[in-house]
Amino acid sequence: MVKTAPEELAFIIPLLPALAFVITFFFGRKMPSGGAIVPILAITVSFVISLMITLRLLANPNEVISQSYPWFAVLNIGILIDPLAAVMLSMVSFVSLMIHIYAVSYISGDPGESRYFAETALFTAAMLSLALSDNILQFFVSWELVGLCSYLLIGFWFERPSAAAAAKKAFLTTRVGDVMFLTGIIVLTSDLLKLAGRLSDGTYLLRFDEIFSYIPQLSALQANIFGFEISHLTIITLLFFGGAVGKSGQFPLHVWLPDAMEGPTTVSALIHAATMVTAGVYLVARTFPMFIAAPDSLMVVAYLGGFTALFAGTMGIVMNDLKRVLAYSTISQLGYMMLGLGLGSAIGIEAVSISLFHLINHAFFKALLFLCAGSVIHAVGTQDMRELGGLGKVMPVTAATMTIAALALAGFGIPGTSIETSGFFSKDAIIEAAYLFGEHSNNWVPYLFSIAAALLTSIYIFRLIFMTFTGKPRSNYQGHESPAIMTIPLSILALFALVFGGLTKTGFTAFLEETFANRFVNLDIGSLAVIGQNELLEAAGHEPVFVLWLPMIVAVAGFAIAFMIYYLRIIKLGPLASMKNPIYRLLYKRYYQHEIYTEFFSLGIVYGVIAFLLQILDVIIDSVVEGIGILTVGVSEELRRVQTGVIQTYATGVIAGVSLLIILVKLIMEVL
Amino acid sequence: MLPVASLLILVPLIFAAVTFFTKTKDQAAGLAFLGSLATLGLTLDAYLNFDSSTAAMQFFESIEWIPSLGANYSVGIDGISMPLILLNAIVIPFLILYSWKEEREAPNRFYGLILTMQAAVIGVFVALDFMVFYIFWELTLIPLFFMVNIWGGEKRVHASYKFFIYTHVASLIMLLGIFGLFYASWQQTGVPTFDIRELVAQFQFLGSGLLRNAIFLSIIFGFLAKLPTFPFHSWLPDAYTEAPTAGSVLFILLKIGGYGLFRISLPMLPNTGNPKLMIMLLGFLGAFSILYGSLVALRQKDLKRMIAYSSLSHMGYVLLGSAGLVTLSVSGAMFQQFSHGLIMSILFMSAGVIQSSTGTRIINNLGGLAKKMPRLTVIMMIGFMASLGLPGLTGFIAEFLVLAFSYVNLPGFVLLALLAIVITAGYYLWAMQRAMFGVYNEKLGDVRDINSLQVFSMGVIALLVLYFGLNPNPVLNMMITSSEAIVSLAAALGV
Amino acid sequence: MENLMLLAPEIAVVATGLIILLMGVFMSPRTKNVLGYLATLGVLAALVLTVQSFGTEATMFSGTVSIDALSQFFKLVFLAVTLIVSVASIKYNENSDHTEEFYTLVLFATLGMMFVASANDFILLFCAFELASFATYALAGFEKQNPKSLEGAMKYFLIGAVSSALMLFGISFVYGATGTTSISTIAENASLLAENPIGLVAVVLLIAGFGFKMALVPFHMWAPDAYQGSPSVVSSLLAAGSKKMGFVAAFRVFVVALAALQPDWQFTFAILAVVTMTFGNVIAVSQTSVKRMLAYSSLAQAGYIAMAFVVMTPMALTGGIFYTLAHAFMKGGAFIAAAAVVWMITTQRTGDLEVPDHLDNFRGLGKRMPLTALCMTIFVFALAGIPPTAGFMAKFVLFSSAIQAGMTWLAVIAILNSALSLFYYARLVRYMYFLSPEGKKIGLPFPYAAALLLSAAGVLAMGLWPEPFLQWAMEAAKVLI
Amino acid sequence: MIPLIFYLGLAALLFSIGLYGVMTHKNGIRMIMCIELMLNSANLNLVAFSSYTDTLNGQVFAIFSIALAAAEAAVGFAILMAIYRMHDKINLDELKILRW
Repeated sequence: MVKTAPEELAFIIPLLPALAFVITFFFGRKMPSGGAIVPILAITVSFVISLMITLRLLANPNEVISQSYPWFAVLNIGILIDPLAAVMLSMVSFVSLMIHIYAVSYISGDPGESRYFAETALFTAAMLSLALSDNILQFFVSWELVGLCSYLLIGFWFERPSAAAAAKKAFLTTRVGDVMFLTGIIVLTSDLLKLAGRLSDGTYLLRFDEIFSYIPQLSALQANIFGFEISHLTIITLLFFGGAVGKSGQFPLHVWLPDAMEGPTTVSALIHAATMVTAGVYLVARTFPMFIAAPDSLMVVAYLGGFTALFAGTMGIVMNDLKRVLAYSTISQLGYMMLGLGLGSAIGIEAVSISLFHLINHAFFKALLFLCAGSVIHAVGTQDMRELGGLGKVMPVTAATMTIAALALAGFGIPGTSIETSGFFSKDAIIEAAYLFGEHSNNWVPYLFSIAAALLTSIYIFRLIFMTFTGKPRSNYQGHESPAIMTIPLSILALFALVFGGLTKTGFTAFLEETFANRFVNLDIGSLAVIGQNELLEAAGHEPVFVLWLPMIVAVAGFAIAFMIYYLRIIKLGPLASMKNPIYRLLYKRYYQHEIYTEFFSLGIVYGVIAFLLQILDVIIDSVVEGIGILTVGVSEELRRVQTGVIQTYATGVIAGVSLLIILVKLIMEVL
Repeated sequence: MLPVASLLILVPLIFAAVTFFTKTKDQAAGLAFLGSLATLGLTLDAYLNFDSSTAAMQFFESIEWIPSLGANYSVGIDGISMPLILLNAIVIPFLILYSWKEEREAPNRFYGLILTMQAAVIGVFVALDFMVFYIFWELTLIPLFFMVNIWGGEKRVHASYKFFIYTHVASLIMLLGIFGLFYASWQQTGVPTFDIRELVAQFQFLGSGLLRNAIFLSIIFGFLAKLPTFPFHSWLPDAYTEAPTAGSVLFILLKIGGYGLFRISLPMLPNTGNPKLMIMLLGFLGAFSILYGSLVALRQKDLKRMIAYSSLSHMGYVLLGSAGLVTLSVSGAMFQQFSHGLIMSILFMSAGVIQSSTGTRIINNLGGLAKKMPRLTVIMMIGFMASLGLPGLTGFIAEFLVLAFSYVNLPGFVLLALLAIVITAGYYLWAMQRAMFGVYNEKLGDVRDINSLQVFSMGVIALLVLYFGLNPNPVLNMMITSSEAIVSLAAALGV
Repeated sequence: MENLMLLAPEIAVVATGLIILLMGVFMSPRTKNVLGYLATLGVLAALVLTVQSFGTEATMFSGTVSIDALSQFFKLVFLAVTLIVSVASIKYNENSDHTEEFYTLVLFATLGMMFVASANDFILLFCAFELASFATYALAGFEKQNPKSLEGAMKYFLIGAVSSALMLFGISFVYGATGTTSISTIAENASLLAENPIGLVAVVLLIAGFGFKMALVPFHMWAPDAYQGSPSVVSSLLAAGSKKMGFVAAFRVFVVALAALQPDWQFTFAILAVVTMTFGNVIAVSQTSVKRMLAYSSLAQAGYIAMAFVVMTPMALTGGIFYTLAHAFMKGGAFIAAAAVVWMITTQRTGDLEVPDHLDNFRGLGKRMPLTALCMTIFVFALAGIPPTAGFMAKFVLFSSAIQAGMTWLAVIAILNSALSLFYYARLVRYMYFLSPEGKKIGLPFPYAAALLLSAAGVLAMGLWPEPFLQWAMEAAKVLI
Repeated sequence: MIPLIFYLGLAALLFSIGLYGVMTHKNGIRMIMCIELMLNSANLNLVAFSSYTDTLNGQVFAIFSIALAAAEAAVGFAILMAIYRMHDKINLDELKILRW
């Protein structure tokens, strides 16, 4: 195995988990722990191969793996492992591995154990396939498959009506985004078909290199929408971004993610924190050359990302459910990643690296947060923070690791030293980039968003920590520390959350910047930016010192507020945090999105009005058809009375017929 | 060399005739199963000997029949018909297995009708002469009529008549179009012929644009009503819903409307008086059917009725892809026919199981069935997911090809159709949530999971959905070859 | 000296009729069954002779009788019907004291029809027409103890007599204007009639006369009653045979003799055809007596055949002529099937005895009389025009000719009518196969079985291998144009 | 010589009387008589035309037709007799078992 070149093993990365799915699905019930060992082994191998490939790429960034096989028509399936994909692959397989190990204990005893492992294995396969796809269609296919797995896993406890509803909601909401993504692919396909004319054999229409090579022409195509001349490239990228919005829980399609917490906590950790939800970010990063070449697209990304970061934070501070707080936190952090990508309009390719850097770090600490939450829930059996408290003493490992994760999330660290958590590096990099962007374009909105969100982040995560682990138990429960099979993954992840950022900071950026300049694609991001009318910064500017310190100050401030309210309890919120306060109510009701989306739009407009009207139309069409039938039978019943049975009538009929015919024919002949 | 095309009609027909005379259920089902296996074997033989790199007719046979009218018995198979024959040949044996253990009156007739239906449908697919084509076309009505009429649900009588007469009217109007084509060509060439390909080729030389429009529209009306598409679909919900499961599946396998579209209408389309208008018309009907079907399905309370409307929605893709007139969109439309046949078979089989084991089809009266029927749930889930276009399953390939490549010519309609995708997901998931998930509805009593024959038959079809979803090439390639021939015709005329 | 061999079929029929009449006088009711077989043999011989004489053309007896493709084709139609009827009647007349009368009447009616087909002179035409009519009047009222039979016969007779008066009146005008009764001579002088305003009146009167036999609305009103009331085998003869006599007479008189007045009768037939087919089909929908339903369906079929006069292309005439043969088999067979059911009901004394041909009595026929049910299914599907049957081929040729002639409206009406008819035909099939039977299974007597199989064979042969029949019909149509 | 139109007029009148009778009378015998009237009016036509066109066909036809009318009446009366035996009356408007 050692002697084989890694690229020949690349196909194994998604294939093994897929095989594991088949085996676990059919035979898992007969194996111990639902056959958990099969996916764990498979993912271990995947992880090892991913890591080998990543290391080789690190050594020689030009050694990207690119293999394509025809799929159907002009489309292909293939493997592309460039720095971007390599990082993603390693992270996904690693986190997935950790969570699988953790889940052996977490899920044990559940009757659906083997189903759980089968589905997570399938998810991992799909996610890995998404990461290494070399064309947009395969990307979309995997994208949908991870969506399916998310649906199945959220609805894992399908007997709970709330879980079934949440699964449906998740699928449908992301489906809205998916349709936009699909529309983008469709527009792209038809544009490429027009531009390429007749296809020669061996070209794969939707492979990334093929797409990227048409960027200038695509950008030149203009469409007129409501009187605005908009470049096709902008349309396509915005539609792609629409998909990302759905999958990555960005405003306004974020509503499914908090509800998705109905699934097992391990699922939340794997899918709804570390991997699947980042697929949207990965999509934008993957097609970054298109985004940067498309006028206005990155601005939209930046604004929406920044807004989401803030918006989700506001809801995070009022939630009482342990996992929901984390869910909003995830949305918020994904907003940061999007913001980071959006800042590419100023900082170019560096945006991909800072965003991906945050993605990776986030994966570690957010997975950790969820697993810790899972550990708590596993031990206590409730996830309402108002019923928890004082768990720090009972579950020291969990408490410690969760605190580390919280510090990483809040971005604690001292600038310029090495006493820094992973989150600090990546989040601060984004905030700093936002500052640069503001300076560059005199547009400070993204920066303000990001700073405000940082404060909220710190408040809600420490609120969570204090409410859960400090003080006295607020209800009766029997807590205990989780078994080693759960705490070991926690510890490993905690280690990564602490030091990964610091260890890889420099190398990471340089590594990822190679993504679009290698033997697969060789693009000049600078000139693409010109096509997109984006002015890039000449060189990385120097931020004032306070800019470097501000995120840290904000984080500490957040910590202090939470400390005072929830630990020391010297500030009483009282009426401020009651339903009487309209702002609190607005936040607690999550901005009434359920009412607007589900009840007003889906049930009201779509189901109640449009579908209803069409159903009436259907009844009308049907009635016409039925009416003809009823009419015929009715006419028949009446008309048969003509046949009276009286012979004189018959004779009269004959004679009247003769007379009438003579008159009628005469008339017709005259007229003609 | 075997006369495969003729045998494909004859074998099921002969087995059907014998099946009618069997006495017991096992005899009938067994014999019918043998017959369908023989057909499957023949089909596979044909498939393996099939050259998918040419659009030419293969396994061609022709015997003079009514020379004074120029009608011949001529049959053959090409890339348009092969996949559909394959679909029929594959699903029917499993359909028989699926329904083997069900109790019903007159099983000999039941299975005999299934095989008759198979023969008739294959007959339509292989016919190369309008006379033969029409004969088989009409023949398909009879087994379905009785299927619904005898073994159907409560309103079976009404539904069967409605279906029978409605589609018969449509067929007759199509027949008028065929007459027009026949005489116009006779007048043109002086030689009467009913040869489909010959007449279609002659079409462009005929009379005025108005005449060609009239011929085209009346012929395509027959196809559209059979497909069916909005607004000619009124027969569909009743017939699909009231039919017994096997009947619903036979309806699903009745892909003759779409087949006619590819075989006859599309090659004629560029030569009509107003090709642009026709394309717009077809595109609109297709796209609107997709949206309409899905929105109306959303409001259905009855599981089978919902699936029926969803079928309407899906057949819209066939029309939209055809109207797209790009090689791959037309191939997508063809593939949609194939895929739809497989997927809907699963769905109707699932709905049938639910009805027979719980006694109701009303979605809100069900609940939590996944607990009691895990095997069914898995298969039904595959069906639902395939139907809502999940990648990796056949539905996606078809929908993607249709949407992506129709967009080249008909962007507006494609966008209209795209709206339906979310709604499709909506009603399927809603049904899944209400019927299968949640707390088990104790009122339903003790329900049993599907028996092993049903698991096997539905499972194999589900696997095929997966297989062709991952590797559509075995059927898609021949479709592409054929649609290239169709489209190049249109391209040559600058449409 | 005329070559009497040309009239061999007619001679065979008349000789058989006379022999049967004579023999019957000396036979006991038990042995009279033989007469049925004898009649069948005679008809069969005539049939063979007719088929053999295909292709000969001659005129005889001072140009009053013409032997041509048209006459021979129709003789084939009549003889085929008579064959079926006489086979079936063997059972009907079992142990009857009047067997010889029945068969003689049937054979003489056939003779009348055959001469109508050959008539080339109005005198012969009228006489032959009346011969066939009188014989069938008597046949319709053959069941003297059955009030329905008598009522049907009375209605048939009275309307028939009025119609023949109308026809005679019309003929007198034609004769007056042209000065001759010979059809071929009238054709030469028809322009005289065309200029005369009386021409239209003559045409309509003649149409009324023939329309009575064809049962075109509004001259049809006797038909449902007579078909329902008469013994089923007689209904079969009336619907399948004597109806065609009206058509062949009309072909001869209008298409050949009165070609100059084509616009007049074309319009008349257009109105009649449309009204007849629609009326027949619509009313048939609500019938519960199968024979009455078949009667109304017979109206509709007459309406279809009348399209030939409207379209008037060679194809249309071919279609019309082909249709008459197809209809002979379909309708003849269907009435025989009804006869079998009536026989079953009266034998088993179960079900609705008041109306023995009630739809309810057909319940579960597939189980009680499988062969009858199967054949009935073939017949009604053929009547509905479902392939691959004679009815389909006939409609195919006829309707398509309307399209050919550019009369799309007519074709559309006909097609919609045809679709409507499917409703009541399918209902009958549903009763036969898919409702549970109300009585025991019963063995089908051989004569009925043979007659049914004969007709079914005819229906299927014409559907599956229509070429020879089409050729004959085309030849016949050539005579007209 | 009496003009042809007089014969024709008379014939038409007779014919109309016959028609009227058929439409209005209920008695079977009267109806048959009316039909005879109609047939004879046609015969009158034929004979008149025969005389005016100098051909014999018309007269021959008339003779045939008279014979046929007799036969017709025979058949008709036979059926009527049977009806009379069964119902004891010959009012034909009461024969309406068969209708609709």
